[in-house]
Amino acid sequence: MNATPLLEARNVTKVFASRGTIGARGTTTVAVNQASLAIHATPPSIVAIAGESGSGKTTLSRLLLGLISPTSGEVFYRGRPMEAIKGAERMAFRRDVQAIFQDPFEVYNPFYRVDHALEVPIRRFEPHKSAAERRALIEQALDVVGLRVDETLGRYPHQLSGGQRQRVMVARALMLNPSIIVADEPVSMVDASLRASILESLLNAHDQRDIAIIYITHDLTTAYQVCTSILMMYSGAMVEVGSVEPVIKDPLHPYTQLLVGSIPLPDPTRRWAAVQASSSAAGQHSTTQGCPYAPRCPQVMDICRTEAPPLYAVSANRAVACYLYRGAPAVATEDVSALYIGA
Amino acid sequence: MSAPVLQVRNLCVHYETDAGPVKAAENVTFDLARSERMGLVGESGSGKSTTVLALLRMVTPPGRIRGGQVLLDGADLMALSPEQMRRMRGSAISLIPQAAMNSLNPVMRVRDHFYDTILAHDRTMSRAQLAAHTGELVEAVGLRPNVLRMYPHELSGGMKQRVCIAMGICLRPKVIIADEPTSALDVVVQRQVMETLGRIQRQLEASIILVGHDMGLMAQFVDKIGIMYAGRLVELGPVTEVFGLPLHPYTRLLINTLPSLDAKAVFKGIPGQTPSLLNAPAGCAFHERCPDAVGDCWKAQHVLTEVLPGRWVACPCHAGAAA
Amino acid sequence: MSSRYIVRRVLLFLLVIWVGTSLIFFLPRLAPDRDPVAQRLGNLAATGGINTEGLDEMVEAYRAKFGLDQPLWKQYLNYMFDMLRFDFNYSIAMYPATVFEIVMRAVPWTVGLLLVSTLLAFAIGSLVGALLGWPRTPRVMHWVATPFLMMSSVPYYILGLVMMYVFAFKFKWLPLGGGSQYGTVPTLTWQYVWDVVHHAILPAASMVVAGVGFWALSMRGMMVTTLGEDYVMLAEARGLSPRRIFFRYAMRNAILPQTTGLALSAGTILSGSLLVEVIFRYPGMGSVLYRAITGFDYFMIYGVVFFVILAVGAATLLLDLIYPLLDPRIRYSRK
Amino acid sequence: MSRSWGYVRRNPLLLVGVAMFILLLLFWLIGPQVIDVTRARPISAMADQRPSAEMPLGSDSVGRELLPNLLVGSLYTFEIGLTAGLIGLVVGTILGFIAGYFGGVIDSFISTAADVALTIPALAVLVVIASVIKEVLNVRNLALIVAALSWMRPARTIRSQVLSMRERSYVEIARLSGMNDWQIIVQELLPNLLPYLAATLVGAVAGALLAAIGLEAMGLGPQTEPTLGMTIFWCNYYGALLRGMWWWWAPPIVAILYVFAALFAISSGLDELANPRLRRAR
Repeated sequence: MNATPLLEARNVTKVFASRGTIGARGTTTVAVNQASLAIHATPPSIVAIAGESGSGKTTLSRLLLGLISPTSGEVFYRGRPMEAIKGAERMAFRRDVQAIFQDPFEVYNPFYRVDHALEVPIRRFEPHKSAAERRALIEQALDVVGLRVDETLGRYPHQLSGGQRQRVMVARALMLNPSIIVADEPVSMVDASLRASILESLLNAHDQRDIAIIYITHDLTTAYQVCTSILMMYSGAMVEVGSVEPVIKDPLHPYTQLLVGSIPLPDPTRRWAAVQASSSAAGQHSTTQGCPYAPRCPQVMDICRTEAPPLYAVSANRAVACYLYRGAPAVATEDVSALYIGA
Repeated sequence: MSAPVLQVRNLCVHYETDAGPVKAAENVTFDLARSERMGLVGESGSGKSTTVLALLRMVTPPGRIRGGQVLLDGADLMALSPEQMRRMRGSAISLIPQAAMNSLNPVMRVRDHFYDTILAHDRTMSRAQLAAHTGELVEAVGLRPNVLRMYPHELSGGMKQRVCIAMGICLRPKVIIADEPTSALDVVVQRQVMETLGRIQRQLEASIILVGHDMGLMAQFVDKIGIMYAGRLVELGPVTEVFGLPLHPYTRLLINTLPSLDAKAVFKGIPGQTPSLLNAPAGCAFHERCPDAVGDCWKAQHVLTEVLPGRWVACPCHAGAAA
Repeated sequence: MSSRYIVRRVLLFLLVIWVGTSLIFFLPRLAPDRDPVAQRLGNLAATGGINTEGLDEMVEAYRAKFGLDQPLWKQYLNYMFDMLRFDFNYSIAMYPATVFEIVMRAVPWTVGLLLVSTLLAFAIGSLVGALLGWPRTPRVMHWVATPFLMMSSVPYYILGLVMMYVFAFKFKWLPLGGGSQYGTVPTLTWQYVWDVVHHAILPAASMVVAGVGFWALSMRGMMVTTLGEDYVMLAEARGLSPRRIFFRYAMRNAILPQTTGLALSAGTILSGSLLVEVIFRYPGMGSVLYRAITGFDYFMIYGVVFFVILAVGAATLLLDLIYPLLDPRIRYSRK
Repeated sequence: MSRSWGYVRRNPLLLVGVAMFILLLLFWLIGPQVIDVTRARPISAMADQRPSAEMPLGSDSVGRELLPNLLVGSLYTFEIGLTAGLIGLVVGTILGFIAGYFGGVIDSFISTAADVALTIPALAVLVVIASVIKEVLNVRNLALIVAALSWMRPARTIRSQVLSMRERSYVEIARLSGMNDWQIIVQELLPNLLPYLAATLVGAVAGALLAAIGLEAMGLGPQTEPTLGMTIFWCNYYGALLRGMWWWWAPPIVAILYVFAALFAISSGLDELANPRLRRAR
């Protein structure tokens, strides 16, 4: 894994400041705190970023997409810092890094028919294409995701079902032949019976067209299903990273343990163990110092409250940010991605 | 099993639109026993939320309850006067809402919500009794008493949902309807809220109808499960049996789509689209997507039939089992 | 209450006063190389004007402060300083009365008329609007309310003119204008109070009738939005009575944006009431302003305008400070 | 297209408003062919005449014939309202877009400026300006002065709309599709604002009319042009009401009521288009 990563975030932090008008001081929120992640093109990585709401996973994805810029740290696209990418190169980046978002309704401009979402990128990225060529591309893309042209084109977004809308978005992303697709909760608002087909087309894109995937989710079951490695986030920070198999089957960080234990398994014979989850006062406020999970952690120690733990390399395929494992060697966060993510 | 506390018979709800009636719920029939936890699952547009609103007689125009009976301890809710029905809501049959984020009046303290609910049914309680009762309620759902003095915006999502649970039980209802009570919550909080709800339900010996689309949650929580598709109940039975041996093809396919931690990268969806309720196809609504469809599936609508003891299904493939 | 909120609002108020007074100082002076005021005053002095007595002194005082020989910034400082002390010089038309004296005599009339009619219009309009947005309201209410809604966009004084014609001129039920019977001395007797009320009915009614429609219309919109909220649905599911839901859940929340609307409309309402005063020759600030304009009583215009800006600024500030009492989300905003 | 027509048909208020407006246009178009507009000047007719076959609306105390007076005056008045409203809308929309889309310091500045300008009563500022330049006040000047204070409400409305639309994922999708800021504003955001822009225009025109007629009623309008507001001022000045000259004061009032009723119908109709929830209330 010596090649330059396709997309890399190195120690990125994003602080949101809400600005007040006259006389009001703004408030600040640390959405992402010192996160690192590398995505490779060959072989294409397939990585999950997992966490609950407010964990910073979506902000991290926006940083990787270049939609927002980090407060500190850097994002690299094919080894080049993001802010240095301008002009034609910027257009190439835009095309190469595509996304699928959570809400399959909000991604459509209600003023236009769904065709608009498919036409615009071709017009922008391949202005020389004729109307007929555009149409052919669009039809071909819809066919790949199993949609019938006559049931899709010419309709307004509200006339399609949620599943259809999301599949059109998958078609849109695939049509552009990107190297990577960032899928932000692509199935959380889609009916269960249609989820599988969307995840399947993503996985097919990865297997057959060598497209790297970043799968952002709060659902550990699908993360396990789809990805090879995983980055668990809590309150903006990485808590556990590594291959998906050990992280989910045998979680080490107390937070990951709680999360895995809370999955509602669709099996009435394996119900939640009766351990009462600790501290019902699951506040969003994280202290500025120490481990962000310390206020909720059942195994909290004194050091946890004063100093944030580094990532400890507990085994060859994962690292955990928790003092329970301080016997293991610590790794610098910028190296973590190279070691554990995207392999 | 004890006598059913709630009997729903042929409940029909239609929405009148310019293009004709939308049959959002059609001939919904089931029994709910005392202390029983029943799940009602379906995808968006399957009619589960409409059914819930109909049980409370809160369907608003252009929707209308077109027929059927809802017997609560033998008394038909559909025959009550509006004022009598109002008195039943909250006291005999209560609702724990979806999207608790916005279920509390933002300008009222939490305490006043409780007082409002109780006083709407029982004017005789003194201030002191109210305060004592309310204090017990919030403690029962695992909240500190100081939340009573707070305003809704000061509570987190999980706390609001607990408040809604406490409010749903404050008059010891016989039937609690929980409509996707955890849909906006994170998995950890979801688990805590569901465990609280389960504990309370056991203490009160109330019956509960959990409405939702999450089969995982159903498997974790309910005793009996009803599957809705296109406005109709297609299968009803004990949850372990339904998950173990689903009888209706839709149930079977739905359970197959669920990802688990046992097998990786195997995706099985259900091909096709959910039918529009406006121009529902003739015959069984599922026949276009059904792998087992036989000749007359596109002609006749199948009736929910008890094919095995406690197992109900609306599919001809199992009609023989009844005989 | 969040002190930051209060500080912010007070700062905004000061900003409004400062920007407002600066605007009315600078805008007329944008006219190229001439001082129309000095010219006009000069003309008045030359032709003998309305009231020559003291005019020369005033022209002199004006020249000294605002003359073309003075640099603009110095004129500005002089002006702002005078405004801060409520010193608006003498009335040209009514020398030796000062502008301040005349304005102060007019203020109670305006405030009384305005306050009563605005509060009435707001209260009735909000209630009617809430009922219009409530599905259980009988159909007949919609029919009754429609003409009022139609009148919501009509300027107050236009309605005032029509009312004056019908009720004062044609049927002679009410006085044609003025604040009280001509020549009566203000005393605290029933007779005098009745006289004042009698004269205020028509101007007030013209403001209330138009205002009711305006507030009803916006309240109806708010009400429909509020009724779609989850907490209203849950209130019904909890078995609350319709009356309780209407007042405590729906209307109570719909009134919040309505209050913001009142603050935003303060300027429009005051402007409208000034014109109503003109039509009815009501002895308030509107009539003073009107006389000042027609007689080009320059200092008077500035004095009244300053008070108008001050009054609207203060009313807005007051409503902004009341708002948190109605909305706990502002009152208890967490840091 | 057929979809929009369907909306309009179910929206009788909008239809009524537009019809009223078309009638007004016809009056302005056909009127000058039939009516001698030069008789709107003073001393062109015998003063204080009741309506007659010859002079359908009679004449006023300075010898203007009142039917041509109404024709010319209503047209001027509407010209003032429309010019000021349009300028206010354009300026306000641009400011609203800049503030809402780009945010940051520029947003704070524009929002605060709009809040302050909105709190300062427009009439007060207008009175000061107009009283100083009273002699040179003509229809165009008045329109410009009123326009200077008509941008705030549009700016506020558009800003809040843009603010909420900017959060929609389709803006991000547009960016990922290679659009730049200006393309997003023009091609993605602007079309969705069309109903709002129309409603805002109607509101801005109504507001400008209100301010202009108010100023004129105080005597601060074009002194030589018979706009509706100036006619009311002259009525008041010459005591037309007390002298029973209903033919003098009634026509401008009816005209003003008519214009405001038309604007009201159009704006409520547009409101219903932009905010479908209101439809349920009827």
